[in-house]
Amino acid sequence: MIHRHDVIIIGAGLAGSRAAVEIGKVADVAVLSKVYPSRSHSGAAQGGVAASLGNISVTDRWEFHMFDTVKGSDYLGDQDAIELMVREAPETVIEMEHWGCPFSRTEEGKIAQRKFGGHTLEFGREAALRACYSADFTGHVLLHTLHEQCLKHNVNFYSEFQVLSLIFRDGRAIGVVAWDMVHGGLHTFYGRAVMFGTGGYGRAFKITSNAHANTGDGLALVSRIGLPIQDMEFVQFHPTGLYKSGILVTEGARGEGGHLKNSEGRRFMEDYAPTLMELAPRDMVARAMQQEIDEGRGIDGEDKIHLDVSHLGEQRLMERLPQITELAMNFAGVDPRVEPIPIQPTAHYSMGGIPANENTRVTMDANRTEAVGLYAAGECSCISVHGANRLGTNSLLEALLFGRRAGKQIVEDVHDLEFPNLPPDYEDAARGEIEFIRNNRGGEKVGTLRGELQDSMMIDCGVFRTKEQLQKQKEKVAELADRFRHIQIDDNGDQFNTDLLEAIELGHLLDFSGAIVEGALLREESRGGHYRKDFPKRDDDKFLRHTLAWKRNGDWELTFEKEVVLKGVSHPGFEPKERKY
Amino acid sequence: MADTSQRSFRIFRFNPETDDKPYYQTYEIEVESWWTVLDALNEIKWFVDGTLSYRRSCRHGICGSCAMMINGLNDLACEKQIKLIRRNPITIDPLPGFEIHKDLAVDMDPFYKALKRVKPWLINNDPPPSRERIQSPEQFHLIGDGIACILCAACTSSCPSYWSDEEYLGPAALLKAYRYSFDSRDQGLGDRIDALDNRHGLWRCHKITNCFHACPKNLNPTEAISRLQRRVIEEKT
Amino acid sequence: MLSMLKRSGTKSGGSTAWIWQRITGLVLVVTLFLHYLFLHFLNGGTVTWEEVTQRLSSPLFKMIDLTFLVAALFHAGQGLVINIHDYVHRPGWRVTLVTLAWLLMLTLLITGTVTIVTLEPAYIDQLQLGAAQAVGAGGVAR
Amino acid sequence: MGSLRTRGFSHYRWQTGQVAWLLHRITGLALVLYITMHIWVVSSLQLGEGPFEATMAFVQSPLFRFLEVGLFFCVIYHALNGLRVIAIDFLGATEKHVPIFWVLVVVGGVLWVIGGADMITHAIEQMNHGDPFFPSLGG
Ligand SMILES: Cc1cc2nc3c(=O)[nH]c(=O)nc-3n(C[C@H](O)[C@H](O)[C@H](O)COP(=O)(O)OP(=O)(O)OC[C@H]3O[C@@H](n4cnc5c(N)ncnc54)[C@H](O)[C@@H]3O)c2cc1C
Ligand code: HEM
Ligand code: SF4
Ligand code: F3S
Ligand code: FES
Repeated sequence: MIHRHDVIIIGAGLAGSRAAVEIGKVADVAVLSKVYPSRSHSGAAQGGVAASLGNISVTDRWEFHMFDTVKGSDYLGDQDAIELMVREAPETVIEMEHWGCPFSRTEEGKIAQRKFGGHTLEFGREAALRACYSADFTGHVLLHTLHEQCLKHNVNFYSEFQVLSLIFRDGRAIGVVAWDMVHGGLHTFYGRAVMFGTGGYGRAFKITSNAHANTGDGLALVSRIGLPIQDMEFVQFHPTGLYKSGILVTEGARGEGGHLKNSEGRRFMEDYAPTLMELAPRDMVARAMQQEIDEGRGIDGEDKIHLDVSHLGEQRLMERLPQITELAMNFAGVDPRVEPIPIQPTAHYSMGGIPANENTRVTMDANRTEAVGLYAAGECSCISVHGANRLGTNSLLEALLFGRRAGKQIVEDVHDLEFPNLPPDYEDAARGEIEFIRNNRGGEKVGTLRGELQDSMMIDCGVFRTKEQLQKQKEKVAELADRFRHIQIDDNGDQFNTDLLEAIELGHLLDFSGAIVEGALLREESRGGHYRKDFPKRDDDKFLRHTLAWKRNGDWELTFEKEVVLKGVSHPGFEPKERKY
Repeated sequence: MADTSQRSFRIFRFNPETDDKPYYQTYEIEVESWWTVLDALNEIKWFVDGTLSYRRSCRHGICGSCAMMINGLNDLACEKQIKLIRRNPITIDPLPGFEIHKDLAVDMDPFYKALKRVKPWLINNDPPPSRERIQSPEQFHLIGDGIACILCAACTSSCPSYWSDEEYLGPAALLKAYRYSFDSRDQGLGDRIDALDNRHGLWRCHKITNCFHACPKNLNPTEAISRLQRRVIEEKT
Repeated sequence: MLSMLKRSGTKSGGSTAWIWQRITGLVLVVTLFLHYLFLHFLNGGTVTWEEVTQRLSSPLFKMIDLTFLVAALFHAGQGLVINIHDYVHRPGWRVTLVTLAWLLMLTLLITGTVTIVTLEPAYIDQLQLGAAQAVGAGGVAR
Repeated sequence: MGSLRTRGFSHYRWQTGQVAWLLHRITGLALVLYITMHIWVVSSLQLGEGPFEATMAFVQSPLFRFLEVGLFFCVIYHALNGLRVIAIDFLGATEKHVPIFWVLVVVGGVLWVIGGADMITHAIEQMNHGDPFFPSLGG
């Protein structure tokens, strides 16, 4: 079946929904999502969304936020985009408030703000209260508010449609082909503009805070039609994942005063970040924890650390961190009011993604040549406001804000863009993939391959990396990709066939995992979320550059030609310095 | 430290493409001590029988995908610790009251349509101030249950009134109506009243409280409905 | 009552019925208590003609019984409508049944009111006399 | 395509609230039935002492005494649970509705036993008197 809409948005998380609200007011927009919109993973975000409102830290200014973001990114972030983001942050958040988003409040009734790792006043002098929050379900209320705005504006949702391929010809996006998850069958959507808001790729790792749906589909789709993906090796490991399940314990738990302790019961962060302690940026805390574990100071000699919030008292816990108390009880069987929570680093955020510029237009090469009619925002994009490492609460902001920018940009562009013609072979790639998976009888199981991929990525491409490990992992990924050709699924039906869809997602994971590993291998330095034990220093001469990875003839080709933008739009920019807290 | 045990799962199966009638299929698997029901379903799907269909995404109780009936009561599979369930086998059914797509996946469209009927968005025709609208912490807490709802449908699907009247808005949509109508920034009760004060609206609630017990987020839709009922009565007199 | 009848068949409303179901419920708690008290427990369990007519000759008791009657019938009718709305969704059936329910209540209301209002020993005597004359000496008396 | 849904009434576990509601509904309907008969019967008052006493003898026979015990149950349960529902409606009693239910079971039970005993005693006395258990009209 063929559907025609002015604008096709893939993904109904904060990025996709925010764009849809903007566009829905003036043009015919279709939003495709493989889960019901309100179930997108944005809803899992707990801690907050950054904006220098100055409701509590009254001296807060966007320049401080910009500095923190640039420094947090380990100077790999593009400062023009960062400046736009931090400057527009307050109005973006206020706008959500006007749409009814419920935020926790200060006594005077303003939006409450809390501390979050890496956010400071006066360029690092003291911690800033910058994260606007709603108890500990900030992402949830933002997502629902946006979804409800979409309902108000009668946005066309195609829920439970999984996009399989992007139709793209001669630098121009035409549409996408999707699978109707409920009844089966291919549906083609085409329009003047196509936007990706498909979220992150944490599911490449075994221990992850990400949803099952976060399989980085957008990245695979884009790379399959010959476009590059950027900075894939930068994966943020969050220090506080629940032991074994990886489910996130919000950084708010540390923001509210939680302590990290090793097997000796000591707050070991004083050895790593004496001023900020537990509130140091995530990558540092995660590495500190991993090091404690590697050196045998994990709890019970296992790979876990204790997060202690019991001293905060029941009332504060119930008031500020109700969800955490529930999570710890449900998933770790501990009562955080009286005992410490066992945690371990968990793959949390994907800095890499589809390269796009500050107007969210997707770019196709190191010179930032724009594709026509193709946009990306949110976690799937790499506009590079996070560079090598994202600060907590900056990604909800990114998704909202660049979703908004995408919406405005598309509204501006859409009337200059003609409806494209569907090429005759528009469905072939998707149909081929479906048929291959359905008809193949090689005996390899999705669960097995995916398990092996996630295990090995965690061990050999995780918090710490070395050349040997990465080399090994490169071969592992190749081996798994090879075995994927013998994939066999059990379910051959049309109706709600998640077996088929999981196989397709596995194909995506295998695809871009290659780019992660290869980027990590070639980037012989340590920066932000990427840490090479054999190259523990940052190397600005060689690597103050974005990684671009192209999939060509089944292999990944990487370059480090894309320059980092070191100047803001109006701000002179911050010179790279050593990142210390 | 593989702390495992053997459990059976008796799972409702139905594929409208091929089956005339639904049936139960029992799977025996090893479960680890920290697993939830969703982990067990995943184990079955990934390593035993790929044809089993169900919904899941976040796997930590926030997206609302995995609501289903576990031993006769609606719950979130991803939040239900297996070791806390004494019955064996553990019986799993789809959410009652909805049409079945396949196995444990049901058609949620009616649920979302009901939601839309209560106009779930802030209605306020005054021009917004340049900064945020002021709202006190108490006013924020008043709508706390409403904003915490994850739209999992466990409540609506457990409600006998919904079983007898598919067009009944149901507790989830009513909780949403409460969340907006009791928001200090909202002026929209008048716009919602037609949907609420209706044969399929507020008055179909007989305070059966299945919804209250089913809600995996420990929310209280019953109380929200009561408050809305009172508010609508006030509005009408 | 007539407006009730109209509303319960149509799409809108239900709030009045809901609140009155509660109010009449509370009224019924009181009146039903009195009713039971007098008819079952204070009289040794046997209801006699004399007692009843005696009691009903007092305007206070008349008022109580009338309140009881009206409240109970309104409540009962509304209770039936609740059930019809819960289970009967075909418009034709629904409207028919709702109408029938209220017709029944109306009949009962008239019958009951007539009974209560007309029950005065003196009045009854007259009536009886008339009846006896009409039917003849054998009459209705035992 | 076949359409199928899991039926709640047969599959969902019966919990206190649902039981309380169903009983409320059944007793309510039973009361409607009763009140219809009752008004019809009492209307015979207008016909004077004779017919009234005749009807009364009929409905006050031992059989009806026993049925009245059932009616009394309906009244007590429906009234008390009605109050419980009103408490949920107006007093925010949802969180405590289960204990409230048990309180009303106890209170209602006591009332029922006291009142019911009274009714049964009467019935037995009547039967000792030689009143027929199954009355015939006009007897
Ligand atoms: C546990 C957790 C806590 C977090 N906490 C915070 C926080 O406190 N502060 C903060 O700033 N950030 C936080 N983040 C990060 C932040 O939530 C995400 O980066 C952000 O929400 C991403 O939004 P998005 O719109 O880009 O993607 P998502 O919300 O992930 O949405 C992706 C959408 O794409 C759709 N989609 C994907 N693939 C396909 C396909 N093939 N076909 C059709 N549809 C598809 C999905 O259905 C979904 O609708 C957290 C993340 C996690 C995992
Ligand atoms: C004694 C005091 C009484 C109280 C406190 C009371 C209370 C209530 C309440 C609150 C309801 C509403 C339930 C809902 O909306 O779900 C109700 C329903 C009902 N009542 Fe009563 N009631 C009383 C007496 C009676 C009597 C005497 C009758 C019969 C004539 C009666 C018949 C009904 C019926 C049929 C319903 C509908 C029940 C349902 O379907 O849920 N009630 N009652
Ligand atoms: S009220 Fe509770 S049960 Fe109902 S949809 Fe919301 S979270 Fe789910
Ligand atoms: S179960 Fe249903 S009847 Fe009311 S209290 Fe809950 S909505
Ligand atoms: S999987 Fe998201 S709520 Fe269970």
